[in-house]
Amino acid sequence: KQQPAESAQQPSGGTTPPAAKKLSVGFSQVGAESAWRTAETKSIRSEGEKRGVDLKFADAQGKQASQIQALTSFIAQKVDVIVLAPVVETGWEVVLTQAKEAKIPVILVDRGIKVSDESLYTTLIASDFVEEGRMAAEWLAKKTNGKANIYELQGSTGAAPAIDRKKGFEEVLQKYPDMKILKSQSADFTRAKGKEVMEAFIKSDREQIQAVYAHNDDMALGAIQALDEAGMNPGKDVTLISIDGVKGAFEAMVAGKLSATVECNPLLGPLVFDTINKVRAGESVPKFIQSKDQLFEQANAAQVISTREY
Amino acid sequence: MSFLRKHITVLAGLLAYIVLYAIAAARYDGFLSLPVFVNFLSNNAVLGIVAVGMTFVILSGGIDLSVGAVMSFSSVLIGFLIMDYQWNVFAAIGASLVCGTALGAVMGAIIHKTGIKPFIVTLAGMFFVRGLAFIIHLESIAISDPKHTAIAILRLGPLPVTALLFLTFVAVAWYVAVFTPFGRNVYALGGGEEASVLMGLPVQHTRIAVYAVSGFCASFAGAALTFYLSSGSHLEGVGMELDAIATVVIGGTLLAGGVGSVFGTLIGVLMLGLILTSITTYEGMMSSGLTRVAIGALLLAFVMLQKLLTRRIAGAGRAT
Amino acid sequence: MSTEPLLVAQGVEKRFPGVHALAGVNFEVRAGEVHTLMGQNGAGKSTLIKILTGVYARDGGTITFEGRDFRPTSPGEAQRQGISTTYQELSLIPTLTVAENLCLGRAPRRWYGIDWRAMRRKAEEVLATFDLRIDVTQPLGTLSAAVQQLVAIARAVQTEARVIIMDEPTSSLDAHETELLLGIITRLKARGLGIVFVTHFLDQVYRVSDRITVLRNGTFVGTYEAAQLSRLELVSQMLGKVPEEVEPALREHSSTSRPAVVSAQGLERRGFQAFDLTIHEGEVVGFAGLLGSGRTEAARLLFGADHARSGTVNGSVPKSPRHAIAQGMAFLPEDRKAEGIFPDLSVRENIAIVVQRKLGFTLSRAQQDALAQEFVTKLGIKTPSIEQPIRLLSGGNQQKVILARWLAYQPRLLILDEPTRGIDVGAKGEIERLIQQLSQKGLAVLFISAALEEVLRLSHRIAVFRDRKKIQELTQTTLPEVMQVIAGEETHAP
Amino acid sequence: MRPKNFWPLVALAALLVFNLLFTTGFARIEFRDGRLFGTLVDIFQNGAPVMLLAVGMTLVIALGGIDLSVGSVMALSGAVAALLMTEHGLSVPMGVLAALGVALLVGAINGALVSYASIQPIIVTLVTLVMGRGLAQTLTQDQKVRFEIPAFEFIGNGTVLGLPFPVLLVAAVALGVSLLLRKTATGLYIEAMGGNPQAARLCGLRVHVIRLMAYMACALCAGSAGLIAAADIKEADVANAGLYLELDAILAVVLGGTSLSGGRANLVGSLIGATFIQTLTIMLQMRGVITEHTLIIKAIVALSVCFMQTPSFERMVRRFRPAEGT
Ligand SMILES: Nc1ncnc2c1ncn2[C@@H]1O[C@H](COP(=O)(O)OP(=O)(O)OP(=O)(O)O)[C@@H](O)[C@H]1O
Ligand SMILES: Nc1ncnc2c1ncn2[C@@H]1O[C@H](COP(=O)(O)OP(=O)(O)OP(=O)(O)O)[C@@H](O)[C@H]1O
Ligand SMILES: [Mg+2]
Ligand SMILES: [Mg+2]
Repeated sequence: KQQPAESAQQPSGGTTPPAAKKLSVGFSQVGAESAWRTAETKSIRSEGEKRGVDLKFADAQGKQASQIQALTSFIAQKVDVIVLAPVVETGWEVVLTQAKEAKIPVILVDRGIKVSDESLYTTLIASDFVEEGRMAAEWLAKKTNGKANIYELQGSTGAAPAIDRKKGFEEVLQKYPDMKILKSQSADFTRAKGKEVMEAFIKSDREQIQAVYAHNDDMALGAIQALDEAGMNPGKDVTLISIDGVKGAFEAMVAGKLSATVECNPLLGPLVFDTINKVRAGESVPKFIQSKDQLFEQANAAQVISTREY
Repeated sequence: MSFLRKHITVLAGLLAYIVLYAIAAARYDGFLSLPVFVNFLSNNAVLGIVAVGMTFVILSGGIDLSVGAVMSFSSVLIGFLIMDYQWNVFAAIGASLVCGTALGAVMGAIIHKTGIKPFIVTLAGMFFVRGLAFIIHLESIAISDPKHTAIAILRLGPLPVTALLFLTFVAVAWYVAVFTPFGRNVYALGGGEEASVLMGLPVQHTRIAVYAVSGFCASFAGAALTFYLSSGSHLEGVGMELDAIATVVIGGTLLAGGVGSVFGTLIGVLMLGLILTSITTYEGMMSSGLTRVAIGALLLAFVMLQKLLTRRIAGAGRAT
Repeated sequence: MSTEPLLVAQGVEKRFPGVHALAGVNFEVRAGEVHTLMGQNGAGKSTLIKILTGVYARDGGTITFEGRDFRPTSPGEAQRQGISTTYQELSLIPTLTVAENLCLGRAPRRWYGIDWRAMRRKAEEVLATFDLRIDVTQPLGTLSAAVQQLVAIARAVQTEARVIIMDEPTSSLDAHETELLLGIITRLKARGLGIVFVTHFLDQVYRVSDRITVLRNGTFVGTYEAAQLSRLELVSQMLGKVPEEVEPALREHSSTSRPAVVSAQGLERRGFQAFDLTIHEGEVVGFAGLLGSGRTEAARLLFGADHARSGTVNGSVPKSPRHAIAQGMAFLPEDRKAEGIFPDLSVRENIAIVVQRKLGFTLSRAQQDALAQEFVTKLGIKTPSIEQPIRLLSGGNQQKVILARWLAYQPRLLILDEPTRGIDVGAKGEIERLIQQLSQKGLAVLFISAALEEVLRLSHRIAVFRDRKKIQELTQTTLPEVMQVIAGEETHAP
Repeated sequence: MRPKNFWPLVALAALLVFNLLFTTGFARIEFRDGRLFGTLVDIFQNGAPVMLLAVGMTLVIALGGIDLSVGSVMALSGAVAALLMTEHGLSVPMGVLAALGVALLVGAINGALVSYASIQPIIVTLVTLVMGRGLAQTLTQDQKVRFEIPAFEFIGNGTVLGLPFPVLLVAAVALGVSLLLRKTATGLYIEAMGGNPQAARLCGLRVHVIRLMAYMACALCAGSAGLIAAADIKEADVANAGLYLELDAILAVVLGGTSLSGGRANLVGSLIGATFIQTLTIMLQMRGVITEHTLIIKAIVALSVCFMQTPSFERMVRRFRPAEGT
């Protein structure tokens, strides 16, 4: 018989629980739709194992309702801490109120939520998607001297990273009148779609394509393949920048095909568990812990590539 | 015919559900408690309300793939009207119900008038409505409105408002299916369209009404979703049509139409909820892949068990 | 007797792609008369009825009902106006209960909605008038074709209609039920209703008809007073020629010395008593019995269509139709729509399929065409082309196509369950002659028909069934004798 | 009577003509690096997976069934092939065979459950849809499997005489299946089963076996499609490969005029349907139409093409152009 929580005792505020009891953490993950996502899952899981935590992992298969179910059952199982990677920003009030009533601290990872009462969660550990978009745009402006015809490959329609990365990027473009997004299409964050959409762009506007901005690396990698097949030198004739910084992107930069990538670090495991320990020890933590995002170019790609795990 | 024989699939489903619930209760602590069961009801209420509408469609021999999209659309519309236009909650819900019902009725009319298969019409409907929802508002909308919140936290005894809505829908739908001429016409239509025409039943009205009902249920589910999530969401409806169809069919309703019941759907919804929750949350440390494999396997096990029980009960019934 | 006409159709026209189904047909029904529509298969009877009741829209002509112009857009509307119909192809809902099928659209209501108990009582009452005492809460689809037909008739009769139309209501009924129905028709007529009746049985025509209208190939031949039209005249009007005499004699008892084609031992299933049966080369064995006596069931057990609990056929357990076919058996089922036709496939494909299966993958298109053409000619199947989907053929012609399917296979034993259902007199004669010819050439035939005379005329030997049990085999018998055996101790009034 | 496939062809032709005239770059075809290059080629190359799926789906639908699991089978076969070739060092032909074998196995499970356990096809294939992708994720441990194996990539990207290999593969499969349907009795059996399974049994058809084979054939098509999809992007993306493609495949089959209630198979129609969908998609991408509008345009166009094949439309046409010659 599985024992989700040996004692019915509730963890209260700052008191450390008896040493005999394993720390139990419920982690509600969005799903496994991208390399980035699975890297994040792996990081949290392996860090949990390393620290001997009883980690309950719930894959929501991309559905908020499943996440809420997961949270309610975590609450029913009386876990010590809940870690939530929210699939969307809205709609968390009710269930987080329940968690608060049960005195279970909630730590958000990789994306913020919109709630009227900030005390519903303890802290947010994440990257800033809008900032990523800004960084990409600034770099591109510098690289092309503020003049470029840009083709954008968007993430899934309506998804928060897609919306924010577009927003940040466009914000910066305002400053550069000669940088224009000529076409922008959703490629669902996937390599196959990225390739397909890029092919369509090439067929219609071959001569005008100067730069490509992809909301994630997978789509950029697909686009590179399409450009290669069309005999248009990616990385030289066409400047490509994308976001995430997965291993494949570094390989492409080393090969001179991808121009730059903005890292959005998924390896949040250590940071998450450090924060959990702080919270349980009663230390105060900031409301927003930004994980370090960094821009990598072809020049420094080769040094970093060996350290890439995902 | 005995009660047993007549309701055999539903009873077998219920029995199979109890067996699986018992296994889960033996395996996980605290599973066998009222709050956990209530959680099943409220967590699956949105799907359940959609599935109730879908039951009528499938009983009539049709199918409705647009429900998930209509559900999201209606939740987004409600959020949009409340937040961007400061509409009253009830007015916003009313508007979304009108839209959902009208969308359903239009699809029903297209199906009836042109003879295009429901699968295609409602698939097109799904694309259309999803596009429409994005046009209204690209992002999901958080709803913070005192009246809305007041409703969202309503409870009747242990039952939260979404669970309450779900049970009400089941009860009303059961009544409509069994005691009203409309309900019986739906069964007749599914049992034989040509025969229904020749028997002089109002086939056109019935068909249009069936899709309108489904649209109504889907948009009501959208309203329930806003209470459940306090937001209008694009994401929740994706793939919901398949879940809804699955719950209806594992509830014993024949996809060919004419045979089935609303209670079967209730069991189907609870069953799917049980499988998903126990696998994804109680079973704990598993990979996403294994989660899916386990969900599929359990679903199959349930269907097989139900088949087996049906045969057993039928055999026993005939012998006596 | 003759009063004002209720329903009058004049110069009705209907075209289907490739078929001029009705060309200027006149027809009228008066209150208090039984008006029979006669014609060969595909003459246009059902089409006329469907136009009268709003299933099809007419291409031309006028129809008046009670003096007013009548243009129903749906059967429902025709019903509300007072025309109640049973169609040729069963038009009930198999998944609903018997009671609901009777009451659908007019179920007894109370303040809370449909009153199920009252509905059941009403259904039981109505069926009692047909001597039918069945559990009305079971799904209709589980009952035999005959019972379903009775339910359909009961449904049509119980309404407040002024005209009742019945398209071949007796085609799957037995003598007893037919008697009851004819009695009911007489009573309805006395109440002043106008009744339109379609049948291919001449006896029934003369039992109840006041007038007869004959159609031939979609054209109107004439309307006659039944009393003034002899049988021979009627048939020659229908065929357009004087018919050849059908061999009337009872057949000689053939010698059983010829080898057995099929011998069944102790075939049995739940509720059906074990029976033995042997059929020899060149022999025609008839099954006789009342509705529900188990003739169909016995034949299906023999063919492996239903699963036998125990017993053997030709020394082995009957496994599936496949095996039976491999042993040279062929089976023409009684429910044409549910078990016979492939609705969307062409006439050619419907005929070729069994032969095709026998030959594996090898039948060429040209061979299929030849095969289909041969049987279309041989059986006089009326179709615009062999590529016509079978569902667009008239009922009788569909039946012929399925018969052709099995004849083409050249079986050693041909099981025919109600093969003459819905087939016109001319074709019936043809088929009987064909059966005789084939059996002379050595084909064994198992023949089931509700028409006892037919069974007697064709069979060398008759097996009688009662209450799902084979009671007796008769050779060299007479009609009264068979009827007595069928009925058991208490002799039935014929 | 109009010739078979008249309206789907008209719709496709109309779409193509529109694009050739109004979409820049659509008409251009070049010969470069030993291969044909242009949008018209892309339509077939990118559409190849859906076309393959549509071929298999036509068989299953004609039989009166449906197969929702094809997308997951794609992911599974791609993952199996990629894993075996990269981590287990299998040769390309062996890897391909193994992947197709796994696909066949899924098809056999589908067929057996539908046929022998008589569970409704939509439930059975929904279960395999969920489990198939789950299995693929488990095998790859939720990771994408990247590879650089030129011989395997050839399946997705290679050319023979300037034509993309996937296109040739689709042509070969379609030709094979259509010969099977037309020149042998298979087509007749499948359509008969779809039209009236009861009657089919009484005619001595091996109903169970035929059903089993149809689902296996469908899964085999899906497996091949999965290989193409993986080879094309040099990675097996278990989470996204074939996602929601079952709907595209069904849509293609129906646009091509095969009725979902079974009883008739129209292979050419399905291929036209798949081509139509892909043309529409590429057109919207090339014209830079935003996603929200894409969805609505797709809905309206799909409905219109289906409408063109209904009797009501036929009647409308006749009314506008009153019978000539009669
Ligand atoms: N929907 C249809 N489409 C095309 N042809 C049709 C259609 N319905 C009937 N027909 C044709 O019209 C003709 C008349 O058919 P109808 O069913 O009226 O004959 P019937 O006199 O009732 O014959 P039976 O005695 O066999 O029932 C037949 O040749 C038939 O093939
Ligand atoms: N599968 C079955 N299970 C239980 N009872 C059955 C089954 N099939 C038939 N019966 C019953 O067995 C009886 C014999 O039916 P059958 O159809 O063989 O009669 P029949 O003599 O051919 O009469 P008819 O064809 O005129 O109705 C009927 O009462 C029928 O309801
Ligand atoms: Mg007729
Ligand atoms: Mg019978």
